[in-house]
Amino acid sequence: MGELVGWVFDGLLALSLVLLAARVVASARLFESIVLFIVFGLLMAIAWARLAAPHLALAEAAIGAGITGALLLSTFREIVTDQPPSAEAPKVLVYRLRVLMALLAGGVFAVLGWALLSIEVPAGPAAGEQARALVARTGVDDAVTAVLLDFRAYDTLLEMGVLLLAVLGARAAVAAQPPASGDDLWIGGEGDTPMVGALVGLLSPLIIIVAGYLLWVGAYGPGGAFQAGAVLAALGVLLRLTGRLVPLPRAGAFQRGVLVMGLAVFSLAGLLTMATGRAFLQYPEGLAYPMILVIEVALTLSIALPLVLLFSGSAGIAAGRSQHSP
Amino acid sequence: MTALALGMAAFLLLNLAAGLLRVYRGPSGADRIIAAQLFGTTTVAMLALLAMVTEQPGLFDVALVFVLLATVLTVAFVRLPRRSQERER
Amino acid sequence: MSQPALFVLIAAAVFAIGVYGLLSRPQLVRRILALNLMGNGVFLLLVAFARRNPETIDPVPHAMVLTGIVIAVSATAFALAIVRHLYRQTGEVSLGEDRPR
Amino acid sequence: MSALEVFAALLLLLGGFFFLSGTVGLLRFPDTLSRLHAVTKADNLGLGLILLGVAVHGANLVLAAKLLLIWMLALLAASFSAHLVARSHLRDEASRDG
Repeated sequence: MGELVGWVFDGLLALSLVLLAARVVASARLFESIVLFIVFGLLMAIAWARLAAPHLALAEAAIGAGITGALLLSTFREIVTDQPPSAEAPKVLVYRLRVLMALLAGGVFAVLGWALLSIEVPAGPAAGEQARALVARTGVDDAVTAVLLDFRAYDTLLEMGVLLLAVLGARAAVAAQPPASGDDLWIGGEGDTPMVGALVGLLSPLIIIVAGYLLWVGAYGPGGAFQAGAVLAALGVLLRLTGRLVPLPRAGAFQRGVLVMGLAVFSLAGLLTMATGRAFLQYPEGLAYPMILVIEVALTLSIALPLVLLFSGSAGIAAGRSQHSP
Repeated sequence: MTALALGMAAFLLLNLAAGLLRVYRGPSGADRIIAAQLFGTTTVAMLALLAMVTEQPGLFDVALVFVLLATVLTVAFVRLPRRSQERER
Repeated sequence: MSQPALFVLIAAAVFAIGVYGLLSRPQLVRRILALNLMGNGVFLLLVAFARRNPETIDPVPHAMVLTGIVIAVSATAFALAIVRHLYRQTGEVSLGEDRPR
Repeated sequence: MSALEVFAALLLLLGGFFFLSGTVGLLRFPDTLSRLHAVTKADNLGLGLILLGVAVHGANLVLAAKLLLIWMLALLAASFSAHLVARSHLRDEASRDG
């Protein structure tokens, strides 16, 4: 019985996801597309839950609810114009070609996926034992955290590089022209109500506690630097939106330090392991857990700050003035 | 109990899909954001049910993060200029 | 059909819809949304792959997708920053050859 | 099924009913403010009942505390969001008439 209902649920989820994706693309209004994309993110979290990937559901929750939506709406706010929509229908041939391309892409994707699924699973107790023994050696109990920070630490190291590059790129785009004024619309503006101060005062400490909790719990289960960093970044977005953080044209030494900290600490750990005659980022036995912990704390901050800066569209941020004193 | 909780989750998903009609119809941006808010609450309820059924306690933390950050979207929405959703392209 | 197979099908459909959106909607924010849809399709494929044997869930694809989600959001933010910049410079939100004349 | 399980099941069903009424309100009510009203109230009651049902089923104090926290935060978020969206809607209406 339970299995059948599970199938019904997955089927409904499949239909909803595909319907939402189609409407995101087809909707005539950009605002509607943005809202639907946010809802799509909610359902992706449910899909991760169904696929037994709570780490990803957690990341989706923090990034989808806290960052993507605000990012899209803020862009929408800037680019809205008075021009009427262009309702020019494409030529039939062009339209058919587009549909054909999409179908081809989807077909190739499905075939590749099918091939991927038919790869033999290294099943049996032996493979499981081996994997568990490897994970246990890292000092963390959680397999995904172990993969991110030990077995495939290169990926994570390079990811920090990508984040830094995105911030530098955005800064280069912004440097040509500072953000439009009127950014402080919130403070003293029509949106300001005493509720905002109360909400920020109540939520901020809670969000910081939850970020710390996620970082700590990452050693045992779903959580870790990525999720904690994303939750912290969402707090930054909230503070930026309510005028508690204001953009700066230049970042101070401290913020620059935080931006490169994850990359620096990670590389340093790698060099240290090499200095002791091991491979790059092959932690010494027994020291793996403390090293991973230090790296994770650095990563959390170095993930949160770039995301906030990218949202803010400025080189730096500073605590702003608030009308409602705490 | 498993079947009932999963069935409830499926029912909530159907509710969500029906609510999409409001996002389609609008008419105002406020209507669309209200609907998104409803879907957020529905998602939290579904996550709690799935956490119970599939015994993944980590999903409760996901629900926690969702409710913690639910206000970010509305705050971003009310910053939009007046009636902007009606003169977009 | 198994559960991973169903999710591979969803992934393919979402990916194809993303490709169509990328080709048919010149507005740049819409293109970014379409690219994100394609990315989500790939993520779904990888995670369905990780679950092809429900007893042993493979953590490596999960870690890869986690990295991917963070990179996708930073790339999206970067792309949106460029769109905003383009709009401030030219008042346009699509690229030259795509603009309605 | 024990009595506790039956109780949990009833709570889940009741919660589902409130979600349904919230959706009906969202679709059927004539104007934005009444839709806001319907959704905010009915949904958070439904969420509370479902979380309570999950807590009863789990029969675990730490879990129950976490679920209570989730519900409290959901109520906070809902009241704050309703307030802000209603304000912004009234502002828009005023600018349309004026």
